[in-house]
Amino acid sequence: MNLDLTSEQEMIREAAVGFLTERAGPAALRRAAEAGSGYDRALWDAIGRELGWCALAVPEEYGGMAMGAFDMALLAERMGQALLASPFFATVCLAAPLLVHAGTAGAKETYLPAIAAGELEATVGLSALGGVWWPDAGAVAAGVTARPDGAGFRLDGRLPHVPDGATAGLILVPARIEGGGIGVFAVTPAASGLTVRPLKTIDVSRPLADIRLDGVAVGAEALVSDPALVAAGLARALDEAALALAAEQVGVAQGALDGTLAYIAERVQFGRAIASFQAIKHRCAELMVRIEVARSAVMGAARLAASGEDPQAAALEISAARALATDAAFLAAQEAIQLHGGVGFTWEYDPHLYFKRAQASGAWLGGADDHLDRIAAVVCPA
Amino acid sequence: MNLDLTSEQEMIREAAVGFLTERAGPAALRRAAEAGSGYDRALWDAIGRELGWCALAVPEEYGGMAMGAFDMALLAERMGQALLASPFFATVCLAAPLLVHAGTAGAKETYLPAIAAGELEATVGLSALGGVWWPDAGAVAAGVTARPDGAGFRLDGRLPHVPDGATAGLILVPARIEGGGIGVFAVTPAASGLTVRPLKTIDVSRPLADIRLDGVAVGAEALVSDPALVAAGLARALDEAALALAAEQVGVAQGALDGTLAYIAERVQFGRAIASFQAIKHRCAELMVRIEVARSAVMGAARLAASGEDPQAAALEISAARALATDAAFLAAQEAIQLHGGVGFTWEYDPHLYFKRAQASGAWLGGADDHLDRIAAVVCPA
Amino acid sequence: MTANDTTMDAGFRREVAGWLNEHLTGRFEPLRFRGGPGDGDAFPDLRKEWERELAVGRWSCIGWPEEYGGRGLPVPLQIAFHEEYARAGGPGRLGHIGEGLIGPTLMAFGTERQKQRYLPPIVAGREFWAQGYSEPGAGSDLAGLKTRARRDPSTGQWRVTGQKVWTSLAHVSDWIFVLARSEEGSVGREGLSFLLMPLHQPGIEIRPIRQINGGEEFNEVFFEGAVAEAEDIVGKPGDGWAVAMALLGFERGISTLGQQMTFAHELDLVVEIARENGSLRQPAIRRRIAQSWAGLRAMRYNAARMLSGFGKADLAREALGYKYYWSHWHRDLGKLAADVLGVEADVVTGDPRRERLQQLFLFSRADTIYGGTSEIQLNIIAERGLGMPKEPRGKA
Amino acid sequence: MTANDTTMDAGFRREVAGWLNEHLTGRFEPLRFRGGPGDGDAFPDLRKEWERELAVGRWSCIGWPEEYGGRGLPVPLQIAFHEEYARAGGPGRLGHIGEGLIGPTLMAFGTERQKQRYLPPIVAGREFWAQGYSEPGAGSDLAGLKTRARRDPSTGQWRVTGQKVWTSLAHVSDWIFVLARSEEGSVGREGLSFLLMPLHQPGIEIRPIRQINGGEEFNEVFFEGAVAEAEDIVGKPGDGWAVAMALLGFERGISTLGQQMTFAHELDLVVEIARENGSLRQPAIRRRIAQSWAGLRAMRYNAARMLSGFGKADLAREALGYKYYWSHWHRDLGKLAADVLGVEADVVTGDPRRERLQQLFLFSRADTIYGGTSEIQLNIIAERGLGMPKEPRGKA
Repeated sequence: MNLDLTSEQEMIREAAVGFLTERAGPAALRRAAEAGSGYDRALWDAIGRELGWCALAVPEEYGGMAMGAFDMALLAERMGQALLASPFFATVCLAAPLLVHAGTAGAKETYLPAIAAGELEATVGLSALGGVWWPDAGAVAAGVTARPDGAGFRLDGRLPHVPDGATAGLILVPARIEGGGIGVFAVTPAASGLTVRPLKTIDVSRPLADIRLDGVAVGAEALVSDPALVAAGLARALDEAALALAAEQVGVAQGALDGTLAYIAERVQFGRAIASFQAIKHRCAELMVRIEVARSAVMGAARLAASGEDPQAAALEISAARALATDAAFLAAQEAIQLHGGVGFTWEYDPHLYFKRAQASGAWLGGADDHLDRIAAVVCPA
Repeated sequence: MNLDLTSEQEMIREAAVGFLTERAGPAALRRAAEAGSGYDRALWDAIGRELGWCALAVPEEYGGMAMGAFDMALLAERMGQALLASPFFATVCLAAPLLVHAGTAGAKETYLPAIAAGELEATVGLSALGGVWWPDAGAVAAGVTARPDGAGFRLDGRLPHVPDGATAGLILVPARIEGGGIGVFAVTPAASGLTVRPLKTIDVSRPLADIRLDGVAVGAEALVSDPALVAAGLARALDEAALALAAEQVGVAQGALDGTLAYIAERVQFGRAIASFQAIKHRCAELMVRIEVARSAVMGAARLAASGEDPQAAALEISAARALATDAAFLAAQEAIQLHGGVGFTWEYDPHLYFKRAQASGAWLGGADDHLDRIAAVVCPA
Repeated sequence: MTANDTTMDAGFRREVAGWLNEHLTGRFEPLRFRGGPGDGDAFPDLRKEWERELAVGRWSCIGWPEEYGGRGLPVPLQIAFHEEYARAGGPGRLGHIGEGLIGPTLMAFGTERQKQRYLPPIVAGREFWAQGYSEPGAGSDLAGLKTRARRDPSTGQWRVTGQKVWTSLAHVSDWIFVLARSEEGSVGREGLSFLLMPLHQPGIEIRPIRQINGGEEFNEVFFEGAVAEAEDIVGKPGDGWAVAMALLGFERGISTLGQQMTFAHELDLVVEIARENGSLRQPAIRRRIAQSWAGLRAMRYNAARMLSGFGKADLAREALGYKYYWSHWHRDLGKLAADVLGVEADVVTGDPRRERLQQLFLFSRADTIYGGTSEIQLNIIAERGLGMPKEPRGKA
Repeated sequence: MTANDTTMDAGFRREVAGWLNEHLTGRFEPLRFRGGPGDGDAFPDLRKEWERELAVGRWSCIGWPEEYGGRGLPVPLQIAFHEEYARAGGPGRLGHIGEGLIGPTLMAFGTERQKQRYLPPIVAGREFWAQGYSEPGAGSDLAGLKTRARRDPSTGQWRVTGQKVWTSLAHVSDWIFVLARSEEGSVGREGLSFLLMPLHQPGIEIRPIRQINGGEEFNEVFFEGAVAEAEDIVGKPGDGWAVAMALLGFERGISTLGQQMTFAHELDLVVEIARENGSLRQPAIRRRIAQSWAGLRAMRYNAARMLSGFGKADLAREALGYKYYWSHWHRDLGKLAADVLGVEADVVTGDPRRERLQQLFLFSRADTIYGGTSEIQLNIIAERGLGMPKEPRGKA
């Protein structure tokens, strides 16, 4: 497997590094959080409308660039490293793949061009944000029921933790359809019977909302999933989202380590830079190894996922990447606090921003334990 | 809980240290292994007949000193530290408690005085040496069937790994009795139908034998267990044996660490004693903490077990001690090899003796995972 | 399940529990389980009243000799008190630094005047103390202190200029003890003096430090010519290091032992939530709970060994590693709590049980840093416990 | 399950697999899966014959330039070869040190005469080499070498006296390359020379070192005035350090990458035994298998990244940590294998599958030591990969 970057991919990466270094990062996150909006509107517009990153995951026929999972992973890693607060993940890594892999032609035409153009913020309302989509993708739809009602449906249920749920213009809701099957429904925030409650989160880079559906009436066209594709499409979309999350976590880990290295290179204790203590050097070296290995796992899984050749094999490798990246991110952030010493647990210094993001992201879309269980079920069925 | 040692206990400990330092240790183990006997006969005679240590676990009415689990743990730790090769564990820590807790009065009278006097080597033939005795002690008897035959029984089955099975004069065999219940049977090596095959073990300090019973005919008196006591007695005896094993492992860990510290204090690399490298210091310090914590767990569990007050609580604490001591012993031995560098994986240096003992002991009487499962079943029943 | 009684001291324990049951109620009810690490800035005024309530019941300074207003209780009973206090949900003790640190220091090193002036208000719960050791440039390495004290030759007063940091609860305290460099040009451990200073005076400014959990129980304290009276030096000028180190030795973790009861409650709460939200079905979670339980039992017995060794001159091996062990155990418990909460670990719900676990997760990060970082602990364990070579100082 | 094909180079792979299938049979059959790390002293004579068999098939030195008798194959095909070789159970390569280390060194630094004399027998599988770097007092720290070489002014010969250790397979090899101190009084990296010496001569004594798994694939080699001919110095006198370090750089782990196939087989075997003996029901075992699988996949992709970066001047970050990662992964796999075997890990049963796991358990202990201990690896990663300060040398 070739993991070289093409010159185009190098370009994307360098552009991302340049842009995100300038516009995102811990200080920008603090400003956005203090402004209360959850994210920086101008930054999001720049990403979606100027840089065109929202088009990456969208097929060309819907105005996208169809760059695939590998490019997305490269970008997501940089976003994680910059602690980017933005509806990018929910819109581009979660909602878009769901439409691409499970959507009807009509739904794709309706929504994908707007997403690609950076004009529509979308999200997916999973029954459990921490839940798993294997062995049966129906699990993610367990919390909402769709009752046929005339030509349309009535939706009832609760989505306790929806990423960017309070700002999204489109909420894709997987639901159990009474009488059989699952479907994905397009719901707009203005829908009658929909209650959206923004949640206060500890990780300020990741807004969540608690959404209730009480007899939300939708038309037939709101059923945006193709019945033939929905189960496999949901699973594949969530795998790709998990991969992007893993890539972000590699970035979070790298950002935490880089910040730590910079701090301990300067900070002097006992007449020596902290970085000169061998025990500290070895711990940083071990982190670097973990991060590189997790990065390798993400790149390999992304290449396989992008090839589309063997989604089941790719799914397992995504789980491997996710388990490794989750641990790497948490450990790097944990060490960031520890090696900063006293200032490491102050609000003023940055380690806690990485730490909270690492823990929060680690719980989304299956925790590390879940992903290891998934691997075990295939590699060593009992 | 008072974990001070009485002056009598201090005396036992100091006598043990003195004797074992002089007579046991890695060099003695090598000599015994090369002699092919598995253990040093003279050393065993000194332990049993001169020092009287075999009497420790035996009640006074049968010629013993009835010192209990706490004193036994003190002694077992020193034995582990000295890598003692001896039938002590099988005889005194395994067979004697089984007779004490599950035996009939007659059986106790027959066997305990000889054990206490150091004149009888005994062992227990468990169906699986690595197996567990909870939630049902019958599991350890699953491999052997006792068929009533006239006034006596016929025994059939296999005991694949019996500690000191090739040298013991008495083999206690838990078996399922046809028609109901379990019983412990006394079998002598001369019994017709008994095949004892000594096994070649990697840990040379721990001889094992594979024993087959093909219609071994025994008299009624061979059923040495009291039906009213056998289930609870088996469990309690195995708990006490597991505790002694945990204590040994603390000793193994301490011995491995001490040897490592001595080596790295002298050995120079890059112009400095290896012990002066901070990364090495921190790893040794972490080992010391682990060992002390495991020792605390053993001492606490031993005090509770010795009190006889709450065998169920004691059993759980023994499992905690065993899980902690197993990990401490393995890690200390692993680090011993690593920190010795190249010579660490030679036959000539001692780390491998601790390493093999740590791994072998860790698999006896339930592995660390099993003991954690046992704790979880009580502390957080699903 | 995880908490455990000893049969010793049952009568005394009943007495403590009974008193707490009677008094930690009514207007003090909101204090239950509050004010612990990470929550130290909760209800400061009410907790000061609570300290006075304790004093009236003669439950303050129970280990102090009777001549200084204490009860002179032996160590096992002190521990029993701390355990029952934790079991009942007694709030974090605002009087801790006075009772556990400066009080014993004054008994050992103080002048008669100092003892008479400062000990009674501590026993009575009327004056509260803060600790002024760490500085921005001298955290783990106290010998690098830069705050300086200069004697006014006319008045004999000390004028202190500099900055201290990590002074817990300085904003609600009355006094601070300060380690400052009183000899111009001195370096390292030489030339330091140990001074007692009122916190509320013109030359002192206190600024809160916000922690990662949002709380503000630590402060920076800025000194700009602040005054310590001539008679408020402890020990001789230049002997500050010896006094300061002795002070750190007085607190031999007796109140820390009581915290095991709190740990047990936290572990119980983790199990409770895991059962409610289904994560208890995950074998990896069950295993970590079992490991946590095993570690807590071992910690308890480790403490029992330490107590058996009390009075011995040297810190025993089991005592040397105790802080390292409990702090890492507790940090791991915090991570376990967060993993059990899952996505909910990130959401502020208003449910007090979940908030307690969130605080546990976040604030236990400090356990491995304050009171000597883990790195310093490991150095000390290796050097004192294992006799390994000392870490060389740099020349910078 | 765990092994994995790539679609690249399918034709070449088939060719390799076909040849091996045809030749690793008959009298070579006993060699399958033998002679690997920890088993290096198995069947030395037959394995020498096997090396000649490989040479006849032109499968030796496939990465060497054609002018030196190789095939000049690119790196991906070299890896494909090593993978297929491992998959087929090809025995440990006795020719490895010649092919991978001294051969490339001579191509870069050797005289024309040295190339003509030494390279062809390596390609042909007729001469085998041992490595003489480490000494009892200089393991991780090669700069502390003491073995000395003195030039005989009359003959130009070098006389070597001293001791080397950890020379793998010296007892079945023909030649040894030796790093020795040729300048009297020199210290550290100065004054060393790189010499080629026949092992079978009066001044050399070879003593086997018994390993913890019972095998004897390493040796001590004692030199007592042993001779290296004047023309058998590589580079100039005193330049030995540069030659030796370059040599270590030549072996950039291509054959190591092939070992992943072996690792995959070992993991499969662990799963197989765990299923047979029931330990697969233990969730902690299943979890460790899953972690091992994930780590192996990551290792494979890490290797792919390293290859993508081949030709870059500096070792990339992913390459710096590779040895540390695989060696610890493998050591953990060995421990997992032993835990899966349970009590049986301690018993020599004669079952080849169980023996393979026992050897894995024991010999993987060496992985984190030889070829640069983990401690040295971490120093290098920190210093070169992260730019952290260098570890100071002592003065002793």
